[in-house]
Order: sequence, then C-alpha cells, then structure tokens
Amino acid sequence: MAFGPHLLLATLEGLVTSAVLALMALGLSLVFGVMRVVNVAHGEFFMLGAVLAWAVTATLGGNPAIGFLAALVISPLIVGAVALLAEQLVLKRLNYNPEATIVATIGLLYIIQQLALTFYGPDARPVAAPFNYRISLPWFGYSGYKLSIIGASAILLIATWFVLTRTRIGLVMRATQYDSETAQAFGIPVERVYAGVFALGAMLAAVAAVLIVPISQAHYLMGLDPLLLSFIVVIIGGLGSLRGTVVAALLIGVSDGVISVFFSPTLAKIIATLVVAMVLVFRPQGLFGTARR
Amino acid sequence: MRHDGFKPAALHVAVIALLFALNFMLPDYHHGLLARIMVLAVFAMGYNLLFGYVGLLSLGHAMFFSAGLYGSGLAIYHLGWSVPAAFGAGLVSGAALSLVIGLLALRTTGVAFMIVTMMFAQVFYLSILYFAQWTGGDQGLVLQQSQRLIEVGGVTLDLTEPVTRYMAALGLFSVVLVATLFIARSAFGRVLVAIRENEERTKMLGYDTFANKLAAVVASGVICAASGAAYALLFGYVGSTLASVQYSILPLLWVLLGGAATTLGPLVGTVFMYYVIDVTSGYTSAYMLVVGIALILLVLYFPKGVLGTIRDRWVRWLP
Amino acid sequence: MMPLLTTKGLGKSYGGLKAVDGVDFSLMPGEIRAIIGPNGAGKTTFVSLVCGRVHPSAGMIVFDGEDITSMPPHQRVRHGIAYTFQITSVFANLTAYDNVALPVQRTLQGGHGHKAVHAGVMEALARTGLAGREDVLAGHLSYGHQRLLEVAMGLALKPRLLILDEPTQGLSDGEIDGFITLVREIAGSATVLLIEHNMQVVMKLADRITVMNGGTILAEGTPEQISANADVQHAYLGTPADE
Amino acid sequence: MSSFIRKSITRRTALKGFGAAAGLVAGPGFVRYSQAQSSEPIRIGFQAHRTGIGASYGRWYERTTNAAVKAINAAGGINGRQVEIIVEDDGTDPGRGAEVVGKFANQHKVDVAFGTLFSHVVIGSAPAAGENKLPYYVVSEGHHVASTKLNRYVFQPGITDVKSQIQAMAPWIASNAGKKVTQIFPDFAFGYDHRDYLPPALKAQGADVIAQIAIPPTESSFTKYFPQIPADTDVIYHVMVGPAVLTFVKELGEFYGSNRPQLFGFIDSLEAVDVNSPGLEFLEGSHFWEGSPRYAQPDDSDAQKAYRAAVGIDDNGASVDDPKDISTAAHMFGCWETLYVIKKAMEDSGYQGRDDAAKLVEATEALTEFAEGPEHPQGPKIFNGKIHQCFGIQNISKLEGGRLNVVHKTSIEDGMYEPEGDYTTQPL
Repeated sequence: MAFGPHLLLATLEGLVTSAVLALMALGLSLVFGVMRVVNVAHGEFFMLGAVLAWAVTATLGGNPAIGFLAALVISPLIVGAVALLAEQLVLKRLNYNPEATIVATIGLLYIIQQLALTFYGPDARPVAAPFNYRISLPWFGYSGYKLSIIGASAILLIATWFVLTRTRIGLVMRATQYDSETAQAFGIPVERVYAGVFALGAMLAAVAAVLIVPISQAHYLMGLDPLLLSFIVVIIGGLGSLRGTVVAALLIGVSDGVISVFFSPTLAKIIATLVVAMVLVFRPQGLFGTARR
Repeated sequence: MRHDGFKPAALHVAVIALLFALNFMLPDYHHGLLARIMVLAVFAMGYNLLFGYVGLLSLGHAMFFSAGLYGSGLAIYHLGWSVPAAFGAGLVSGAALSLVIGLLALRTTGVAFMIVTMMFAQVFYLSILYFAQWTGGDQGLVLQQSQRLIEVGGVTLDLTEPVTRYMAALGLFSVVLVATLFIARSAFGRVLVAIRENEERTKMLGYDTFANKLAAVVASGVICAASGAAYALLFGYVGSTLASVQYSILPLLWVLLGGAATTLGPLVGTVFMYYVIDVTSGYTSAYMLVVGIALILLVLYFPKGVLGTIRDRWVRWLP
Repeated sequence: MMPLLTTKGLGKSYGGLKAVDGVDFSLMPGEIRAIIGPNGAGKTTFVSLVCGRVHPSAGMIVFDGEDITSMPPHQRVRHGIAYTFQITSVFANLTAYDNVALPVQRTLQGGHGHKAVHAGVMEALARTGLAGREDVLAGHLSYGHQRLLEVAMGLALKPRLLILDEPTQGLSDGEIDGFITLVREIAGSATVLLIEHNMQVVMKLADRITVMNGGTILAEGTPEQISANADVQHAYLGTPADE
Repeated sequence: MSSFIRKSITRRTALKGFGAAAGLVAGPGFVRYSQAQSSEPIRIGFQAHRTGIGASYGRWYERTTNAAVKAINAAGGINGRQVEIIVEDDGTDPGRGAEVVGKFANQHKVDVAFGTLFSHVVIGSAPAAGENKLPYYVVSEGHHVASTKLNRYVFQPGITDVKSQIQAMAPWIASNAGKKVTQIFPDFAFGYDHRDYLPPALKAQGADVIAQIAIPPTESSFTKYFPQIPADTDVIYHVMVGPAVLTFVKELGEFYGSNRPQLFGFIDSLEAVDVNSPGLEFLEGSHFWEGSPRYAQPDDSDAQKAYRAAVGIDDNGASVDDPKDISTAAHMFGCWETLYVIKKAMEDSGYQGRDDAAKLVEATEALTEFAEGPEHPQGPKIFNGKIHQCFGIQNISKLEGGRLNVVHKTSIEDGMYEPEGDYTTQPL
C-alpha cells in the first residue's frame, strides 16, 4: 500500500484507540484528581463493563442495535453500583490513604477478575455491533462503527466537560479536588462527592468498554493493558486536567498507530513507550499540568 | 534505633538459625518451596529498601530482577560461563541498569515515578520479546543441570540438588538480610528515612538527596538482580513472564503485607502470600478471590503490614 | 575584615511581583544580625535565597569569598550555611535523637562510628535543653521543644552562618529567656542571622539590625540607630506591632 | 559450605535409607503389604491452566483428561491399579508451573506429571521435572520437546509438534492455495516456529513467503498492520492466538471486504470460539489446520465417535450440555492419547512406584508407533524416542456453510524431519 493511505489508516486506527482511551483515562483521572486515589482496579471496571455488555446483549437477543443501546445504559449503571459498593466498604474505611488504597484496589482487581472467570468463563465472547457498515475507500475498507466510536466518545467527553465546568456538581467536584478540607468547611459533603466520583470514574470505564466491545470482544483478562495505557495518559496529560487527558490520549493513541507504520510492531511499541517515558522524565508534571508540590 | 543492638541482632540470628534448622525438618515439597520463597524474599527485600526506607514506590522492579535473571542466564546459556561468573554478570547487569534508570527516573517524584518505572520495565519486557533470538522470547530458556554446577577446590556443588539449593538460597537470603539490617541502622539508612519523611528538610541538612536516592536505587537494583540471578541458577528457568508487570507488583504486595521498612517484613509477606495461594489453590480454583479478600482485610485491619503493626503496637525495637 | 556574606543586587520576582528587589547586603563574621520588617517585606524570601531554597532572578551571593549564587542548597549547607525553618519542620516520625543524629553524622569528620555520633547528638540535645527527651518522637514533643529541636539540628551542623527564621514564635516567656542565652552562646562560634518579630528579643540580641520593606532594605544600623530612625518608625515600628 | 554438603548427604542418605527399608519390607514374606501397595492408585498430576491466559484450553483439557481416566479405570486401570488425577492450577505462569511440578513430586507424590499446554509453562516447569526425576508428559504442540533443549524426563507423545505440523501443511498450501504467501503471526515464540519453519518448507514446494508480519503480544487491534500485506499476496497464512483473535479476523474482513486473498490459518486462533460468531463470516471458504477435526466428519472412525461421546462433545464440537460451549477439539485429543501412552509405558516397564521412574522413561523411549484405535482416536502415530516426540497425520479443513469440513489429510511422512538431538544420551 502506498505511504499516504497507509498513514491515513494508521491515523484512523490511532483515533479509535484514542477515543476509547480518553474516556477510560478520564475516569481514572477524575478519581485520581479529586480523591488522590490510584485505582488499580480501574481496568477491571472496564472489563466488567465489557462482560456485562455481552451479558445484556446475550440476554436480550434480537436486534443488535437494541441490545447494544441497552448495554450502553445498563452496563455502566451496574459497574457504577459495584464501584460505589467498593468505595463504601473499603476505600472510605481506609480514609483514602494512597498506599493502602493501592493494595486494596489490587485486591479488588483479583476479586473482580476471579468472579468474571468463575461466572463468565475464560473465553473471549463477541458482541454484535449495533450496525455493520463498511466504508470502502479507494485503498482499503474501514468499519463505519469504528468511526462512530470516535464520534460517541467526543460527545461523551464534551458532556463530561460541560458537567465539570458548567454545573454545580462540577463546581463541587472541583472545589473538593482543589482543597477537600476547605470544601468540607464550606459544607460540601466531601464523602458523598468521593463516592460519586469513584462511581462516575468506573462508569466512564464501563462506557468505554461497551463502545469497544463490538470490535474487540469481552475477555476476563482484557483490563490490564488499557489500565497501563490510561495511567500513562493521565500522567502525561497532567493530573485532573480534562484537556490534558484528551490531548494525551490522542498523542498516545495516534503515535501508537503511526509509529507502527515505520517500525516493526514490537520495536514500535518499545520506541513509543520509551518516548513517552522520556517525556515524563523531562517534564514530570505532564504536558499540561503545572508544577505541583 | 540507638539503643543496644542486641535484641534485633539476636532476632535476626534466630530467624536465620530457624531457616537453617528447617532444612532438616521440612518435608520435601515445603523444603523446595521455602528455597524459592527465600530467593523471592530477597527480591522483596531489595524492593523494600527503596519503597520502605526511601518511600519511592516503583512499579518496575521486575526489570531489575530480570536484569539479574537474564544477565546470569544468558551468560551461561550463550557464553558458557561458570556459575559464580554468571552470578557476577547478573549483579553487574542489575547495577548498570539501575544506575541508568535511577538517573532518569529520579528526576520525577510520586505518581510520575511509579509510571516512569513501570514504563521502563515495559520497555525492558518488550525488548526481551524483541530479542527473542537470544532470550528465547516469551518461552524463555532452560539452563541444564550440567550448567549449574559449582566447582570449588575439587568439590562439586550441584545447585539442582535440593539441600545445596536450599543452603545457597539461605546463604543469599542471610547475606542480604544482614546487609539490610546494617543499612537500616547505618547513617545511610537514617538519611534514606529522612528523605522519605521530608526531602526538602533533608537537603537543608546538607545532604545531596539525589545522590542518596540514586545510591538506594542502585543498591535496591543490585539486590533484586541478585535474587533474579539466583532464580536463574537455582531453578534453571529464564523467561519473560518474570519480567512482566505482575512481577513488579508482587514485591510491592509482599512488602506491604509483611510491613514496609521492617527488615523481616519482606520474608513474612512472601511466605504469607505463597502459602495463602498454595493452601487455597488446593481447595478451590478461585484462589484469586481468596487472595483478593485477604489483601483487603489486611489493609483494613493491618494497614502497616504484619510486622509494621506488631512494631507499632507491641515491639517497639523491631528493626 | 572580609564580610562572611555579601549579596549584590539580589532579586526574586514571582510573576510580576518583586518579593526581593536589588538587595545589597553584607554580614561580618561573629555578628548577630536581626532582619525585621512588616509581613510580606521579603525577609523569608531573602534568607531562602541565601540558603538556596529559592533561586534568585537577579544578582549574586558571595559567601566567605566564594560566589555561591548557583550552588545547590545542600552544598551551601556543607559550606557552613544552616537554616532553621520558620514553620517547624522537624522529622515528626523520627525520634529527637534521630533528628539530631542526621546533621551530626554528616558533620563528623572521619569517624562515622556510633559512639562519635552518639556523643555529638547528646551534646547538641544538652545544649538546647532537650536532654532526656531523645527517645520521644519529634512529633510528640511540645511546640516549644520542637522549636528547640530545630535549633539543635541547626547547631549540630556546626555552621559558620546560622539563619534562624522566627525562632521564638510560639514560645513562652520563660522559653524565650533560655533561647536568648542559647543564641548568645552560639554566637561565640557562629555568625547568626535572625528574622524576628519580637522586638525585645531583637533588642537584646542583635549587634546590628537590617530593616526590610517591600523587598528592599529600608535601613540598617545598631539597635539604637534603628530605634531612632524615622523611616523605620513610620514603616514598621510606628504601626502597632502587637502580633 | 563443606559442612552443608555433609549435612545434605545425611539428609539424602537418610531418605534413601527409608526407601530401602520400605523395599525390604515390601520384599518376599511381606506379601500382604506389597499387595496393599500395588492396589494403591496410580497418581497422575495434572498441571492445568485453570486461570490465566490458558484457561479456555485448560477447561477442555481437564474434561478430556477426566473422560480418558474414566475409560481407563473402567477397563481395569493401569497394571491393575486405578488411576487418580490430582489437579493443580499453574495460573498459566511458568514460575508457578515449576512450583506445581515440585508440589506434584514432593507433596502429592504423584507417579507422573502431565497435561501442560502453554509452551512457556512447559519450559519453565521442565527443570523442576528433571531435578525431581518426575516423568513429565506434556500436550503442548510446541517444538520445545523435540528441540532436545529440555531434559530426559519431558515427553510429548500425544500431539505432533508445530514444526512438523507446519512442514506437513506446506505441500497443500503450495499446490492448492497459492505460491506467494504472507505470514501474520504473534511476535512470540509460538509465532516464531511458524516464522522459522514455514519459509523453508514452502521453498521446498516451489512457493515463497513474501512478507512476514509479527504482531506484538499486547496488541488488541490489527488494522494498522494490514497495509504491510503486499498487494500480490496469494495466501495470507495466519496464526493468531489469545482473546484478540476474533478482532483480528473481523478487522481483516473490514479491510479487504469481499475481494480477499486466500486465507489459510491454524485453528489455534479459533479454538473454543464458535466459527459462526458475528464478524467471522469473512472466514467462509477459508482453510484451517486442525489436529483433530472439531466437527464430526462423515468418515469418522468408530474410535473417533466413541472418543467424542466419552468427552461429551456433539457433532459441532460443542459441549453436549451447552451448544454455545465450544471445545478445543484440535488439541485436547492429545490429553486422551497421552494418558494411553503413559498406560502403555507403565505396563511395558512393569511400573510399581516412583523408584521405577527411570524404567518408565526408558520404556516410553522404547515406544515406536501407536496404531489408530480407541486409544489413539485422532489417528496413527510414529514416536521418536530419541527426541521424545510423536508424529501424526494432520487435517486441513475448509470452513463452508458454518462448519469445518476436512478436505485433506496429510501423511505422517509429510511432517517428519531430521532429529535435532538425542535425549537418550543424557543420564537418568
């Protein structure tokens, strides 16, 4: 294939990766920014979202579009409820101590993974896309559904941005993020904000999973790689910065696609990882964060 | 930690003596398992030096472990080096890698440090796959029994023989344990703790905190590499799984369970995790569930790990 | 005699705000110098520049004849500049003993032995009146004792220049008297640069006083000269200073 | 250190002493005890991938194993003793795998270990098997056993290794699918066997590999690699494994649409996956290697039918209890056949207990061929005792009308190659 189309394809692929990554990383970033909690189980919320999407569509049967839309609503709600439960039972009692929450969420990771293995099984299972439309370009064909993921993600991101910056809920969250003690003093129910943020973060991961599952199947071990990538995005983007998270997701997603044009795949991964690591080393506050101390 | 060093010293001698005595008492399976646990406890102790004492949470220590693993393993497999030379190669690999990683990663702090170390470890892991021609990729390499013999003045030590292996593991464990105790009680150890507590203040006492942290990263890296090298030599397998991210998280878990910044915590944590998995996997294949719940309960009720809690509540002198 | 510390045109600005602006300052060996001035006068920023916690935007710093402008803070400490923090920042989770052992073990030449460290620590604790409290976690000490521990740590560095940032803040009257005695004693072996709001302490201790306002030096002189200075009266002493 | 060695000798000699005493007791005059011992079950340690990436396979390996043991026991067991399976999960992790083998040898005191699939677990566990002198029969299809890089206690008598499979595929590909082949394979060892052995095998048949595309193991989307497929490719030879494989096929479909090159794949990609899953329509008409056919074939032998019934799979290769639960039919027969090889070798050597491990190894090495039949339902096999590896026939199936129909069976000779070493020269 000629260079131009190849690059176009790689960019499209990168954009799809970015779209999903941005949603997932945003969830992690919110939890991280507002609660200062490193949620290692975030990838498992993602996995749970995908598995539930399969369960919903398999139960409903019938038209894939209806099943998919139902999954898009039901799956994040259940995942959010699970997250809320975990928050109330565990994280809250740990006073959100950073180290303790890392261990606790690793424990959560094991539990969710094992439950998925026991009740869902070890196989990768597909979910039908709500529509199948292949866009025929002169050089190659491309999935219309994949392009729609980019659109859906953009809409969700804008909605989140709106909530964060233009609503009272967003204001309360930002106040808590800025200084939780002062927020508490001003009568903001910090504990409820934390619970809400943790659930919301998990729901964003679940939404990302439902969007991706028609193109990548549900599997009980699918959470780890997106988790690692999201961590990277969150750090590169700068803590709690929505714009930074989106730009970093674009950077990581697209560079992953484009670098693969020039190098053998594994070498491409090595180079991409190394480049991002070096960015962090020489700009540890992230691309958009301001130096914090 | 200025009072008489007798009790801690006696405790450590007693632990080593107990492990020595267990050689003659344990049934074969537990004997073999304990040898493995001691080697991995060394990994945990190396991790603890950085995480427990300096407060630097790395998510990439699998790369230091694997530097030792591959450094010694490849030296034997491709170059036919002797066991001691290969062990040395493992240590040198660990030292070199940790020096480079330390110089880069220590420019960052906090969460960025976690992520940077994790990414460097990922690069290391992918490189093992990329150079599969030499490393055996994900399948890894097997070191033959004949390659794992030490000739010492006419006597041949066979590292595949259970007791020799146990004693070699115990030897390494003891050396590192004593070294950790020594470091923890040394002037250097006091500086490391001060950096963990307040790095700015430590600088204002005239300490080059970067140099001290770098020294700690290298010391930690070398200890982890020693564990990796011993793993290759004693158990004969060198593979990329041991460089994957799980193996960076494991020492963190072991240390947190046993008690960060306690000298014996890494051993306690490693033994605990191993036996929880070993025992529960005998009853249910859902042992990950048990491990997960155990982790959460521990962190809820023993937040400072087993020995950390004991030190806080009962035994103040515990090092 | 050559000054121990000189600054030339020293400045620091944050954004547009000039916290310290073109300060020329010099300090003779053996002096006890107090810096006074209203809140926000740039006193703490100025001493932070001297000890290296803050990088200057302009000017240079010379210590004992050597340009230390770009020297990292820990090196300056090693050259003999010690700083005790305005906000108490002892290591709360370490014992008083360990707090003092940190500076002691670094300044010991050659002998890093436990005995030498022990002797040094006990001496520093005794000098600051903290003997017998060595096993207490620093965070469990009373506030006044924490301030003294801070001074003990500074002392243990065996500095040639000891910078004390509001050392008597929060101390009781009895503790302040003891403190004055201590600083006089310290001055026997080190130059002391003192930021202080308590004018009684300043008047009792200082050989000379520098008055800062708005990031610049307003006046400098003996306590008597400063008391008599009209500008100072207007800028500082004139306003009721009842903090 | 020297005192350690002396102690170590005492420990060993002490243990040996116990063994000798037991032997004396079990000698003539103590018939009752001896009988008691020989009526104890033969214990086989099954190293299972119950968790981790291999769990899909592990489940079916376990079912096949249980079915085979049931059949063996119903027919009187081995040497008149019943067979007992002890399962340990290795988490599909080589480190844990080695521990599990140690546990089998020393804790469970099994007679042999058996059943491992994933190559890295086999390689990681092999040293532990050798050091414990525990015969270790794997069902992995990797070339690692035949490469003679492991040790004398490791065998693969139930399934043909990948090198041989690939070699056997080459003539059919060259003459039926096309001469210009592009390979897509995972960038890890399983893929490397294909990378290394296919080009020479095709060359010998007058065809060429014109591009090799290695996909990193962590990859979850593939479209970006497809432009590297040369336009003049006749055949895409694909071997993907792991959960992302459906994505791979789907994206290939979206990329090419209806205008695609020939496709030839190893069913490893789709083991435990329904070929009628959404998105796989694209594979219709393409060909697959199968070790043992997933779908019942018209010419199935009685042995094959009996085997399928015993394991509990229907004509579509799915569980009889759940038609959506697809088996790993192309590989799991290896468990069945391996257990019968163990039985044969134990009977040949008059195996009594762990002390006979060496005899068991030699008896296994002495085997040369296995006839098709109830014990070997997949087909006849030749066994090379020097490299501990068997060689069997391979199937090429075409995916048509939503099922896989066998269109070609290779001969055993198609897959034979020169041995790379000789385990029998190693000490026991």
